[in-house]
Amino acid sequence: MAVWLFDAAAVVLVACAIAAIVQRNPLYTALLMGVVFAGLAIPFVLCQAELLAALQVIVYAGAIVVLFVIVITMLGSESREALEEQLSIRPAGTLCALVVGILLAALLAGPAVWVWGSQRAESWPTLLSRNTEAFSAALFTGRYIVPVEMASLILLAAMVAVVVMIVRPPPGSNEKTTTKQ
Amino acid sequence: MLVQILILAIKIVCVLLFVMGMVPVLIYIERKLIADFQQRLGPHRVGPWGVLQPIADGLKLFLKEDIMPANANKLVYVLAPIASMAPAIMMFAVIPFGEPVDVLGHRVGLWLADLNIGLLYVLALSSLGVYGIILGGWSSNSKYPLLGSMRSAAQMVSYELPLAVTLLGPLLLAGTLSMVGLVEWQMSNHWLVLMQPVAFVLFMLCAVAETNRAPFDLPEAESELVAGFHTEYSGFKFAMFFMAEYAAIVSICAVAVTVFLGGWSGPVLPPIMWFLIKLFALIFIFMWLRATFPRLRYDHFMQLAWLRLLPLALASVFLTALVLCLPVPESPALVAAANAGVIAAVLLFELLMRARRRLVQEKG
Amino acid sequence: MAAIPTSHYIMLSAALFAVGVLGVLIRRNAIVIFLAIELMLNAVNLAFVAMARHMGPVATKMGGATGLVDAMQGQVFVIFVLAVAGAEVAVGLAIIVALFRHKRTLDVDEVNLMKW
Amino acid sequence: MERVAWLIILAPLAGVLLNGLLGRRLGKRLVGVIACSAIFVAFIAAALCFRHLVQLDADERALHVPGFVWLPVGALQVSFGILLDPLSVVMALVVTGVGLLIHIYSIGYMAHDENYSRYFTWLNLFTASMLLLVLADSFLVLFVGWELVALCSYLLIGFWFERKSAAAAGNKAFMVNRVGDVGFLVGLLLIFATFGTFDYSGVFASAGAKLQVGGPIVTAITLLLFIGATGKSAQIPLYVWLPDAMEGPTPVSALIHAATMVTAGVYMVARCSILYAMAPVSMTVVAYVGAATALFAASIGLVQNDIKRVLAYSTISQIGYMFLACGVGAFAVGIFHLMTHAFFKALLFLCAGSVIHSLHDEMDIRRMGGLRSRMPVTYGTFVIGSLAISGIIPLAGFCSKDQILWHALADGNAAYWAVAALAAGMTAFYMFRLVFKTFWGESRVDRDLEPHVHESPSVMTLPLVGLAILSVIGGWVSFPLVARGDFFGHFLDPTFAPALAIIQGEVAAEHVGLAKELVMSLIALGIAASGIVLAYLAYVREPGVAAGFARGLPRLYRLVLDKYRVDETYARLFVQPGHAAAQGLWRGLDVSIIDGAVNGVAWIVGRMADGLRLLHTGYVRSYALAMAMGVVAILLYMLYS
Repeated sequence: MAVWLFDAAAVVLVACAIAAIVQRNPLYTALLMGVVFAGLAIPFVLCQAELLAALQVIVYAGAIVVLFVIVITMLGSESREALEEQLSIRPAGTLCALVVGILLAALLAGPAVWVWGSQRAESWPTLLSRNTEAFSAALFTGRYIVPVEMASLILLAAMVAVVVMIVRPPPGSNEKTTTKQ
Repeated sequence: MLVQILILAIKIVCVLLFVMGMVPVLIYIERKLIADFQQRLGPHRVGPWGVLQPIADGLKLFLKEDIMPANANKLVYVLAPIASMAPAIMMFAVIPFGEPVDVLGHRVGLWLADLNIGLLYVLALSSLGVYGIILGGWSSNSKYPLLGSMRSAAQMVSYELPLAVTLLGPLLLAGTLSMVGLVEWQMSNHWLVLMQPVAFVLFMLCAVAETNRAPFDLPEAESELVAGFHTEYSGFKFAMFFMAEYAAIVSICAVAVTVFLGGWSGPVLPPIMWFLIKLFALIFIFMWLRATFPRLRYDHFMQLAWLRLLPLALASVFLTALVLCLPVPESPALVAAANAGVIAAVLLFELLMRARRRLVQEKG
Repeated sequence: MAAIPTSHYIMLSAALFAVGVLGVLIRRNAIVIFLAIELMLNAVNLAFVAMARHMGPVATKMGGATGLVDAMQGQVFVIFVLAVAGAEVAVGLAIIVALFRHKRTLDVDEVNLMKW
Repeated sequence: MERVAWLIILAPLAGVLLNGLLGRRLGKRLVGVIACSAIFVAFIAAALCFRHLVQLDADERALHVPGFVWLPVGALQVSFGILLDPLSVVMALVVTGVGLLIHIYSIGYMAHDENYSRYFTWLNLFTASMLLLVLADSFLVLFVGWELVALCSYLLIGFWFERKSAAAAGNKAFMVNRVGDVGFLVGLLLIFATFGTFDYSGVFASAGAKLQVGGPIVTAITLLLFIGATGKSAQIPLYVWLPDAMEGPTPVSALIHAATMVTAGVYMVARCSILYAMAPVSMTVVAYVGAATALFAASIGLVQNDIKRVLAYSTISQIGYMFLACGVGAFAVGIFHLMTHAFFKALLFLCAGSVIHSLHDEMDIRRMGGLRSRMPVTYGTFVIGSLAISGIIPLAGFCSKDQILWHALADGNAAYWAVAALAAGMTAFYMFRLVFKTFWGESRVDRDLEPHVHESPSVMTLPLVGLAILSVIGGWVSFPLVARGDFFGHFLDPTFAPALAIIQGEVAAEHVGLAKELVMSLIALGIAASGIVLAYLAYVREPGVAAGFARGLPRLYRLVLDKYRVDETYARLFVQPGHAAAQGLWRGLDVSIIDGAVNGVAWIVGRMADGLRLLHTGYVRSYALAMAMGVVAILLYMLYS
């Protein structure tokens, strides 16, 4: 039952992704991507990573894509035609890109078929059944403390960078800066 | 198995009915309340004491012509109200209305699902709420809606943070993300509002902002941009926005009840009654605020989020964690004291700032 | 619930990643390219989680806190990806906005200041 | 006890941090207070350690205060700890005690300098590094202190770097020390190669086992270390930097000469007493160098006219005495003389400083005189110091110097005794030459300076008095000729017992009676006294004599006045060839080959870049495509290989 659910979700996700990258209107792209990102929560839940599933939705669908949408609408309000890209596909380049992409997919997925093809990973032992606790235990006990701090620093730096980059000489555009954080 | 599914289906229907039913009730209550606040009569023509007024309004909206702006982005324009409706309703999936009851031999919890990440689920949905508004504003391809949607996007993303942060304190104390778990913890210990007063107040503030309610209703500030993001909307779609807003209010208040006010816990009365009482109490506060406060200016509003609420929330969480780290067994008094400390500190800071500003002015 | 074969995850992840690559390669709109990159990141996240599930129980067999940490490694990495992605998006979008204000376009082919 | 011991080093360092970081803001008064109190705390700590040690029995009078592992490099574990034994504690006491007085004095002396905080920062650092050197528990840590001391001396000698001569002097001191340090470093490495550790405990414990007495290795080690000592303690042949060091502020000279720097070499030799005891050859060398330096420097001191230079040469010769003592195996006596010398040499320098201060930086004794009445305190204390250094009973100088002479004789080599005694006579002579020319007779001070001559403020005179008292009674802790009067020696015994055991093992020191010792010390006294009398005759009774002497033997006089032209010789022998070689290397090797190579590489890269640049189409997506292809290639490789 779960497998069916998963495969259905997978098909939908890939379909949405493909649809997203062939859209002309970037807003549609963003929305479809949002669907994909949010949808990825399903596989996460199916392999007992509820926390990540939630975070996936919160961060990607709830924050990142929102940022994209905001930017798109903002720029769109300034000049809509600049936003829309006429898909003048350069045949050679596109062909090349397609070949590479397909090759990549084949190469990446190939091993999955014959290495993990049949074997079923057993589900977590009881220790990990309570995902959140296990996760936080792993994240905050010892080994990952420094990386966590690093990540936080990176975020801080990004914040500062954005504010510096976006604030215009007349500091009227307050919301953009605040939003971006 | 079959029974389970049946029960589940029944539950879903009940919850949907509850949410849908809440909306007209709330509309009626609000109009009456505002009227009382303003010493008017409020609706009193349709039905006894105007009880049927909301029904009439609803019918009116459904029967009105559904206008579609000429060069609107059709798909998104239709999508937006749904997008804003869905999260508000989905949020009820994890709200526990009462403690489990026995139905024909099956023990049934009065909630749809008890995710062990219930709280995060709530946050996730509330972070999705912004889509409807942005899309609505953008798709109707008109000046004021766009501005309104930009504003509300900024506003919701900004208030998302303190909202999430204020939930951390209770989380630290209860040690669970599951809504039911939270309620049970509070039943065995104390209501979290006692131990996290600051968090509670902040949460309510952010909730008001998240639901675009007065005094934080800048996205639809009539005086500045007609009706904000749903200016162009009319008829049924408008009704959906409208319902979405009220559904959001109910859901956020339900979350507040569950997290801070001990959910269904309470003496004498049946649990579900307690839940409803608390829920309405909070909703009443919402309306009270609306009736009392004038709308904030936009920049003040953003400053409030980033320079006041967020630091406050962080401080409260920090102190809570500190108290938990202490070797003493955490007592509500201690935690509450810590939070009180936050308030005191902030007030002191504010006073100092005031004094400084006055000094500066005197200097010239 | 019946556990899903890891191969499914890997294949899904691979497919999404490839789509992301395609998006980067064939689109000219900076925002779309950026979104495609995000897609790739997500594909990688998926692979991480899947492999964590695949390896995790084995790791915990060793038991102890270290076993737990090993089991969670995959998921922990996802967190870092999320964090970095957040930062990246903020900065990247800021750059895009600045670019747009400067050149009135989002076409990456017109942003060729690096051309010899 | 441990924490207190650490305080000895950390307190001055704290002073360094405070004054160094925010000295400019603190204001002069506070800076001075901080610096002095830092040293004071260190002094108290040292005193506490001293009391603690005295209470212990002789055989356990060596506390090792473990610190932390400083350099864990594979097998090598250099620990950073403190060794508290009689030797180090005595040194610490001397350094902090004398250093404290000098600090206080500096408050007055540097009052008008604008780089006040910088001065005190380095003064503290100087003291701290010397304490580190003294208290170290391993050769490596000692070496750290050793180098820090050299650095501080450089900084302080060149304190007035706007004066070219001062900067030059600082450089000279630094480089000459480097020369010595080369030897020292090689010695250290040899020690490590031999013992596989730097810790004193490890080295000295296994010295007997790993080395045989008089063997080549131990001789080499000790000689190499001694080269370092000659550099640091200004012995032949590396003494040349010390006279020039007079360019620094006078209190700094006092610190260098009395407490912190030049004594380091003596301390190091004493610390390695076991090794030296095992290397008779080195002992002889040490003794010879010491004696020679004592005589040589004293003879130069006879004719110098710069008050500070005279004192400088006297220091050199006194250090010579200390080495002589160590050379003849009387390490305790050497350290004893180090202590007493610290007292009266600091006193003399500070007196000189006070004179110079009141004469507005006039250092030439030919333009002084008649200051006796003008600055009574300075005069009195200076006389006491001179008496002490001349070894007049019962002052401190007598106690130590007499013992040195006696041991020199007891070692069986009359030549040592003769040389030392002669040098003692010279010392007495030139010291009183200073006294008479500076304080007696009619004033030769410039007319315009005349009215400004005044006694120094009490903040400067009080340290003088304190040091004067010390120079009088400081020696009584180990009075010669008195049975069981040698408290000092007994206190130090545990440190030097092993070494002495070895020496007694080889040379059976023939025991001579008290009578002979008494006679000898009387003779020494006589020589000193006669030196004083000579000075009196030559400079007070018959002022013409000295001048006539100079005129009588012009060449000799010139030679001595020019310090035997050693500096010039060194210049011709080492400096100029080195300079020439450097020039050659720069012109030939550096410019053409090395720079050529670097520039060439840069040029090649540039050309290549010109070519490769064309790959940059400026289309982001083409870059992306290239990346993707790379990924594909890598995957192919990983899968099908």
